[in-house]
Amino acid sequence: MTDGLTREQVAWRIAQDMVDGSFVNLGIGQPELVANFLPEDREIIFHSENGILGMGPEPAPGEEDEELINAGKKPITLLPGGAIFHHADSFAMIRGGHIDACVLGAFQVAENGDLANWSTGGSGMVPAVGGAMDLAVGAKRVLVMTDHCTKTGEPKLVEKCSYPLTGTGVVNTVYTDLAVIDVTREGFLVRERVDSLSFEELQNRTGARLTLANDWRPLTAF
Amino acid sequence: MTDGLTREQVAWRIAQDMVDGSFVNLGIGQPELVANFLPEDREIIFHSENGILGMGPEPAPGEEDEELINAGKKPITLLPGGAIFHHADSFAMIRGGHIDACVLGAFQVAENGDLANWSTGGSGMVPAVGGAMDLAVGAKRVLVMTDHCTKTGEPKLVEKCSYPLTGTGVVNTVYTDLAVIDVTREGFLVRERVDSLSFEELQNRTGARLTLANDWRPLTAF
Amino acid sequence: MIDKTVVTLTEAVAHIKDGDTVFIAGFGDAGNPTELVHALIDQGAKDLTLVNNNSGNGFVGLAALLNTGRVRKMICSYPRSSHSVVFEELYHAGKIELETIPQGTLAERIRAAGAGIAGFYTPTSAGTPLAEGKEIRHFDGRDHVLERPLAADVALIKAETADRWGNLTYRLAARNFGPIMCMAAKCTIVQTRKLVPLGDIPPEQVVTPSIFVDRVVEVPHPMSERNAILNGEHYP
Amino acid sequence: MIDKTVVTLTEAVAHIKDGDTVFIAGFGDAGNPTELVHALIDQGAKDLTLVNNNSGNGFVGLAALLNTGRVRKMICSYPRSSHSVVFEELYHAGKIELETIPQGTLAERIRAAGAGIAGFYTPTSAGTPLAEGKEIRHFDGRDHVLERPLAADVALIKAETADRWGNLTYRLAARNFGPIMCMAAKCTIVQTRKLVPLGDIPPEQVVTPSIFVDRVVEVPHPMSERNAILNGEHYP
Repeated sequence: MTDGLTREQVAWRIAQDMVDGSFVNLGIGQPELVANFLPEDREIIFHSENGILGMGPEPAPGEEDEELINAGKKPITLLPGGAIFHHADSFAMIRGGHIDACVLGAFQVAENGDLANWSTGGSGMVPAVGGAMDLAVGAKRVLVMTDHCTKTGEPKLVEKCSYPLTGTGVVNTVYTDLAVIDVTREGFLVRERVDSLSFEELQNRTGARLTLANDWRPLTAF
Repeated sequence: MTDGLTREQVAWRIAQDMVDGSFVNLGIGQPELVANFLPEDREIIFHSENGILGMGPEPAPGEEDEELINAGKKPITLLPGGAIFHHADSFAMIRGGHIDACVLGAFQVAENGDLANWSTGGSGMVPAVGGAMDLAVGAKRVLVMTDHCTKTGEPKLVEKCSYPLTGTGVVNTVYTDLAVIDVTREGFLVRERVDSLSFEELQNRTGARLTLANDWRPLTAF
Repeated sequence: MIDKTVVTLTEAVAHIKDGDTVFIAGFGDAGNPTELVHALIDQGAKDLTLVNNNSGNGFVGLAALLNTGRVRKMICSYPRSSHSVVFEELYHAGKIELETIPQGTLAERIRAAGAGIAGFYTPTSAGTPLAEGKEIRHFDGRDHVLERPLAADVALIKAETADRWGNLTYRLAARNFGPIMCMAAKCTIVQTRKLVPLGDIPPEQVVTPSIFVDRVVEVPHPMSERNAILNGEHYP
Repeated sequence: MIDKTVVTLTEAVAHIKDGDTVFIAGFGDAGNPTELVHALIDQGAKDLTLVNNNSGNGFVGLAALLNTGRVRKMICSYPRSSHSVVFEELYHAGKIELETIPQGTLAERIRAAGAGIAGFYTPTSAGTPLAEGKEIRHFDGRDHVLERPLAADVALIKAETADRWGNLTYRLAARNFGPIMCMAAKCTIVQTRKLVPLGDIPPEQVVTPSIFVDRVVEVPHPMSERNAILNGEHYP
């Protein structure tokens, strides 16, 4: 996407909104990149669904431990202060509203905050949901990291999701390669957008009505 | 009660029915005596509601630890193999059917297994239930240790409890100073009775119909 | 940097408001956050609802707080003991409300609040006066009672060790209601015997993970409620 | 004397019956009771229902058990991964049933079965296809789904240390579903790296208390499923 940010830049942008001292769950895949771009002055405690608080960076090659992995089943490290607990306690943290923010991917986000990110509903697909539905209802802030459009140019921000839902009315903010958009009672509110597109061009790539915030800013990254 | 067993003898009698290797909860008060009379060849793991498995005997004088107490708030010891857990886990064990047997006191036991042991319903009483209702519904076997009659001679084994219930249809066996009585679908079945009373005399001291088991035995103790 | 430690007990309880529901951990002589409770007495918040397994003993800790007259309601499983004189007097004088809950249901309602469970069905208390007014439903051949979560504004907790993130361990039977109360309060305040450097508690031995804790204050030599009661001490 | 240890894996799984529901602990490469699963393959029980977060990888462990054709139904949250070829083939061939459950609901349903809770209301999955056919109820301003407990006949568990009573500890992220699966199975069978004398596990560090465990077998050097998959190994 020459018009917008790279995935790393979107991850950087999300990382800037992580609040010091907060407990954060990063979804499997692209959202994991966010951990690489945290401002150095912030201490964030990362949660992993499989019973971990205080995830640290990837281990050095050769230092991996098969019994120290994250929800994406990748080797991790534990920071001093890290803790291990079982799956029911881990999801008590999620569903109980203790996670300050989670970052999830999306197939679609609707203007009412509905999220579809686990299934395209195709009959040939094996239905697999993991912890997405728990995070969607449980995290205090649900942040979505996604390309603004699909590879074939279809908008992912829509009036109503056509894919099976993950949660209803759950999304707070969407970070795309083109914009940072809050979900409000009045629908999608553009907080930031890239300079390379006009607001009309952004609207054309979006499947629901956008409102530009009065105090909108250009979306930039490192 | 010159006609029957002492409390220690009833405790001894109950102890003989404790199955080797079982997990047992002894109610606060008289039932605690049962632990003193376990046959030496049996290893029983005692549970306490406040998050303890593997309770050992009373500590020696001067060895008490204020932070190692049982549900009756008395100092205890822990056996090798003991474990500590929180209150929700402790009652998960009880309600989840993991406790093989509990021994409870009773104000009344009805012939259908109803138990009343937490309140006499007096308007001046502060209603206090503790863990009795959880044990009544959760333990695999609910054993009752009680005098056969009240101090004023009223029967405690009755057709229907007049006191507020602790649980419905929960009691398996009643151990009194006069008899060992199973609660069956046909009501109270006398398994053992003291020699000093005739069956008719036992019936006269009981508020519901008794049946004498074909294989009944004399109730004796150490 | 995350640092949940505060230096004084006064600071630890400063924000507790009139009308708050307050969890007080502890069972018998084990795990009572007595110094935090006394700080709350000094602080002066009133119209409180307290949750504890019992209703206080003698004239220290929870009983001393009751004795200030600032507690509107007590929620517990067993509000009666050989030393619960303050509660009994208030109760018989009609000066305090009481909600008696079976102990396992009390624990499970607290956990449910912490775990985002809006209700659960338990067989405990079905067919008894404590189920009156509650929804009854038949599952698996027996009656069950619908119980709702029990949350609090504040939890007062006593831990053995704590670090600046708020990870906790408890000593022996002092664990009791601590871990679940930490989960279910908007603000969890902990007094700990030892404040330890981050990383000193091995990750597999953390009992309450940091996410459930808001403030930590070190109280290296907590008082013995038992001794205070035996000595007839009154707070303040 | 209580001694839950058995000497051989064969003995450990001997009683598993056709038609049983079997919990298999483990998440990713952590906490898989691979040797117990292989013993179950050798044992031959069929028409099984398996419960795991995923649906197996490669051709060892859970995937190898699926590959025998003896599994009627898989219950999991995420039956898809880069190496879940066996399950996907069976599923697309219509040879296995699948129940997909959100991961937190899966964990909570298992815990509920262990804790004697007959049902609970969770906001998870409300308004989604996974709530279809389930009771929906409004609490606290949002929809909740009624979920029922999920029990098993047998749990296969991997622990780090165990004693003859059945107390367990787990290593790091190998804990995952282990403690709750132990709670909710009629018979919990544990393979442990180390069998230790009674009393070696400090009481405050026991993760699964003895009451939830039925059999323990020592497997000092469990295989690495990851290496086996990378090497293309098949069991048997």
